[in-house]
Amino acid sequence: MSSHLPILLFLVPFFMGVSMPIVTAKRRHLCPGITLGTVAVMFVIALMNLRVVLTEGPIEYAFGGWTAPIGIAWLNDSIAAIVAATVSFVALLSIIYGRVVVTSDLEKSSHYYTLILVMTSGLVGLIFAADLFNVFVFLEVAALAGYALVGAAGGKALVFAFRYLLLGSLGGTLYLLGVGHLYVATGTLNMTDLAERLPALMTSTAVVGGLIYIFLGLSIKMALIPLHSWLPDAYANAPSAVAPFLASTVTKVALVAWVRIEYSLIAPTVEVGHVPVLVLLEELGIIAALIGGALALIQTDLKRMFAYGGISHIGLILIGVSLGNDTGFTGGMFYLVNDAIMQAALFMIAGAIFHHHKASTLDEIRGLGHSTSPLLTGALIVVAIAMVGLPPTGGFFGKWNIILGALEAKHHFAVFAVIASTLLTFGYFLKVFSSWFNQPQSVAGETIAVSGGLRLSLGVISFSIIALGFLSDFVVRFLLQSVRGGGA
Amino acid sequence: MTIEIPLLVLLVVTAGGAILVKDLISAVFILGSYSFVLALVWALLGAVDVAFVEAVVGAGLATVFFLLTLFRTTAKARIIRRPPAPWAAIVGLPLLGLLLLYGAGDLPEFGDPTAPANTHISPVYLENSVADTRTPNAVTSVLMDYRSFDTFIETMVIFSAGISCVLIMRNNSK
Amino acid sequence: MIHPHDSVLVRTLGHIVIPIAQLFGIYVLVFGQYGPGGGFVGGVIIASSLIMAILVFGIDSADSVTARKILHADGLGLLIFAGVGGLCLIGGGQFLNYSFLNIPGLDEASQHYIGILLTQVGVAMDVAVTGVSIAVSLSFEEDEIAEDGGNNG
Amino acid sequence: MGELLHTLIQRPNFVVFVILFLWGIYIMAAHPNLVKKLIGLYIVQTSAIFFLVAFSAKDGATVPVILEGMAAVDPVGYANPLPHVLTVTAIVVQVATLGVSLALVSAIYRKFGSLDEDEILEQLK
Repeated sequence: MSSHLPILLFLVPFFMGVSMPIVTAKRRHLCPGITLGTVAVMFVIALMNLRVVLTEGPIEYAFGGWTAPIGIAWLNDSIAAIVAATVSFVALLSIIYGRVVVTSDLEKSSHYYTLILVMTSGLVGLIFAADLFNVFVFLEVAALAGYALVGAAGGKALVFAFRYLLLGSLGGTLYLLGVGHLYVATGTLNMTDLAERLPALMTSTAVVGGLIYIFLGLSIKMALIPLHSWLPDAYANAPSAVAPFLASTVTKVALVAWVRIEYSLIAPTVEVGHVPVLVLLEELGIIAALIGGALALIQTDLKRMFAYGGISHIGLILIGVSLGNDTGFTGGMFYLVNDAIMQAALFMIAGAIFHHHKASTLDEIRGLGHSTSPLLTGALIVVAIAMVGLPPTGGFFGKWNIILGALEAKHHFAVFAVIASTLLTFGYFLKVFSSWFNQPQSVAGETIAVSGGLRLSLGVISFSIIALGFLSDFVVRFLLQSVRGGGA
Repeated sequence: MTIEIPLLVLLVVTAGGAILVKDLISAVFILGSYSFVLALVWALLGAVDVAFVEAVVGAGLATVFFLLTLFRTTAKARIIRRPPAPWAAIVGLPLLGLLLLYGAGDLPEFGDPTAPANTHISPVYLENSVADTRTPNAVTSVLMDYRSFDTFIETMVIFSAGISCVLIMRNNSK
Repeated sequence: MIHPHDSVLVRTLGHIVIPIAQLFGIYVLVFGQYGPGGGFVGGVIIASSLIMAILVFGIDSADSVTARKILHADGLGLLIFAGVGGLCLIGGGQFLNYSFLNIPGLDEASQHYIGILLTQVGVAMDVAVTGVSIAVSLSFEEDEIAEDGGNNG
Repeated sequence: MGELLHTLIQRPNFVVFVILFLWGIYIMAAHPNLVKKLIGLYIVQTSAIFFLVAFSAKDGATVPVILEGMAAVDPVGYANPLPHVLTVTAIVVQVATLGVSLALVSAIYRKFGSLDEDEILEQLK
């Protein structure tokens, strides 16, 4: 039974999501409850799965009973188990939070909840998939639901959802083209099988070209600079209720898909014209980390600033996983988990500020620190500490491991980039806090009543950001298990 | 090969027509014929199932969706301006073109029966399709059995597309 | 808003063509295992016949009652597909391993055959419903659709 | 360069693919009209699919419908079914995306009364 946990993790949100329009046709008010229950069950399954992988090691799941190169396989290893647990945790908190800020017309629509659940199951599939084409279809499921959820806000969001769709579909097509190249050159789609057949073919331009397309396609999906342009507008205008979930999961999971491909297919010795591929990827990560941080610094809108912060962190993670050593890799992956939770927290805070104070820019939040609920201020401080990367939060240990890995690989420029992006992060949070605690222009007076759902979600997420710091040792050792386990 | 060349030329011509024609409704009809020519090319290449799907889905359903959308717009909105070329496209496209040529540098010969794609896994499907599933059409047996999970997810894509359309249109009509 | 067509010729032809198209869709669906076709194509053909019914006769007319009813079946096809997969899970195999469908009196290959057929039907239903649903949401305002014809949204 | 041209002439399929792919992307990026952008996207997607089928075709092979029944099958005589499967999946994904994008276009038109991106962005300011 335990080997079926990943597919259960996928089927639970899928089944509830698909049957939602039928079940709640006459009882629309049940939708939020069902969604919440489903995601809670998912979280429990994800934890059970984590425990199974911890004790039994990586498990391969062959769909339809057809073993790997013939059929489709899922790989349930420590990376997948941890990211799946993170995604379901974030989804759970986002849905609790979403009930507070959801607009009334969305709340009445069962389709909205269906799409959230379909998207969640798509992301789960993307995490586990170990087959190139399977990754493609999951990318499209998650992306399609993403476009619609962004567009569901109406008005301006429609235009940005359309742009997101154009770029996202182009990314999907480039990915498909890459898969096509790899398939034509090797005759297989399974990652393990590819990993066996590729080393002999690494000089083939078709294979290298295919990998470049796959990377380009996934770069669009993970919003790697310079292909990030869809993200800030889309997430800043998405409905507040889903923005935390979208911002924290979509790009990270696309990155996980790339990490799987990179880790199983590109050995550190692979070179293109005497430059190791991993170093090239690392340089791209450095560029993204620095430019993303700089762009975040010049934003005046809170959500856009946080979105650029997320873009810069994607770069950081890419640096970590491309260093070519275990320390950097686990650091990067651990930072990915942290970043997913931090992004969710940031967008929750930004959404809550907008919900309670109708404030979204730095000017509008001026002095709010004096009048708003201390919960918001507290959560903002915790997330800021984690984003900057101070101990004891998880953000510190992630960055620390990336730096250690960079030192181990003697890539001093990467060390510099991590530190510089930390300073940039510090810079933009300084901007936020200087207006947050500024003297209020007019004394707004009464403290707002923060509802239970917001209290719960913000409290738990702030707590988990700190708790991850204490768990870092365990998580990193667990991640090492899949690294040392060989293969992917 | 000899019948293919005129079809390929026709393909480029119809694509160009769909792109260049100023009237959107004509462009959509030309796009439908593009799909149809594509289906013919695929049928020539031995991909009958793909040709059938493209003819029905591409030339049929896609055209219907386009037309239904356009019928709700006014004629004024369908007037098209000449586009200026953005610098990103001028820089990016040649790079992408070079990448395409680079990637195709040592792809196996077109139609080579000993290419990896034709020798590694696909014979297994062809040899076992009837014995495993009693299904002579290997495409169907791969689609619905050997790789049925992909098809399952794809059905999910369609489902979420339907849901998405309803959500987007409904939400905005208020 | 798309208005029902008032040409007699179009309406008469509609009455003839639409059932034929539906029949053809079902044929393609069922014979997908022997020749080109299958769930997707069959589903799309059925969907287009229903869309045709809506366009020719209008969504409120008695002739497009099937098209209206089918909108309520959103997700049913996908549930059939998942149900077949789930039965395999319950039977003790992996998801979608048709050998574990446990239909009495059939050997393994025939169970796969049945599995393929059932999932094809699921795919066709899903495609047909979605096709009609997208077409309807693209061509009608929410309040233009009669209460029972509206999508569940 | 001459060698490259020579190979290209031998591969008309590839030339057509490159033309369609780049032209489609150009229209997606450059054309201000939303529907034209979608036409560009459609052409890009079909060209990638076209690539997949064209390059895994097999000379002297027929439609992958096995006629021998249970007898031993010689796989050389039949086309490779796997790319066809991937392609069928990709086409359907493409039309699903098209449906959602047209819904977005239609909603944008209802909201802003225009299909021209520049005019819409003007209104957003």
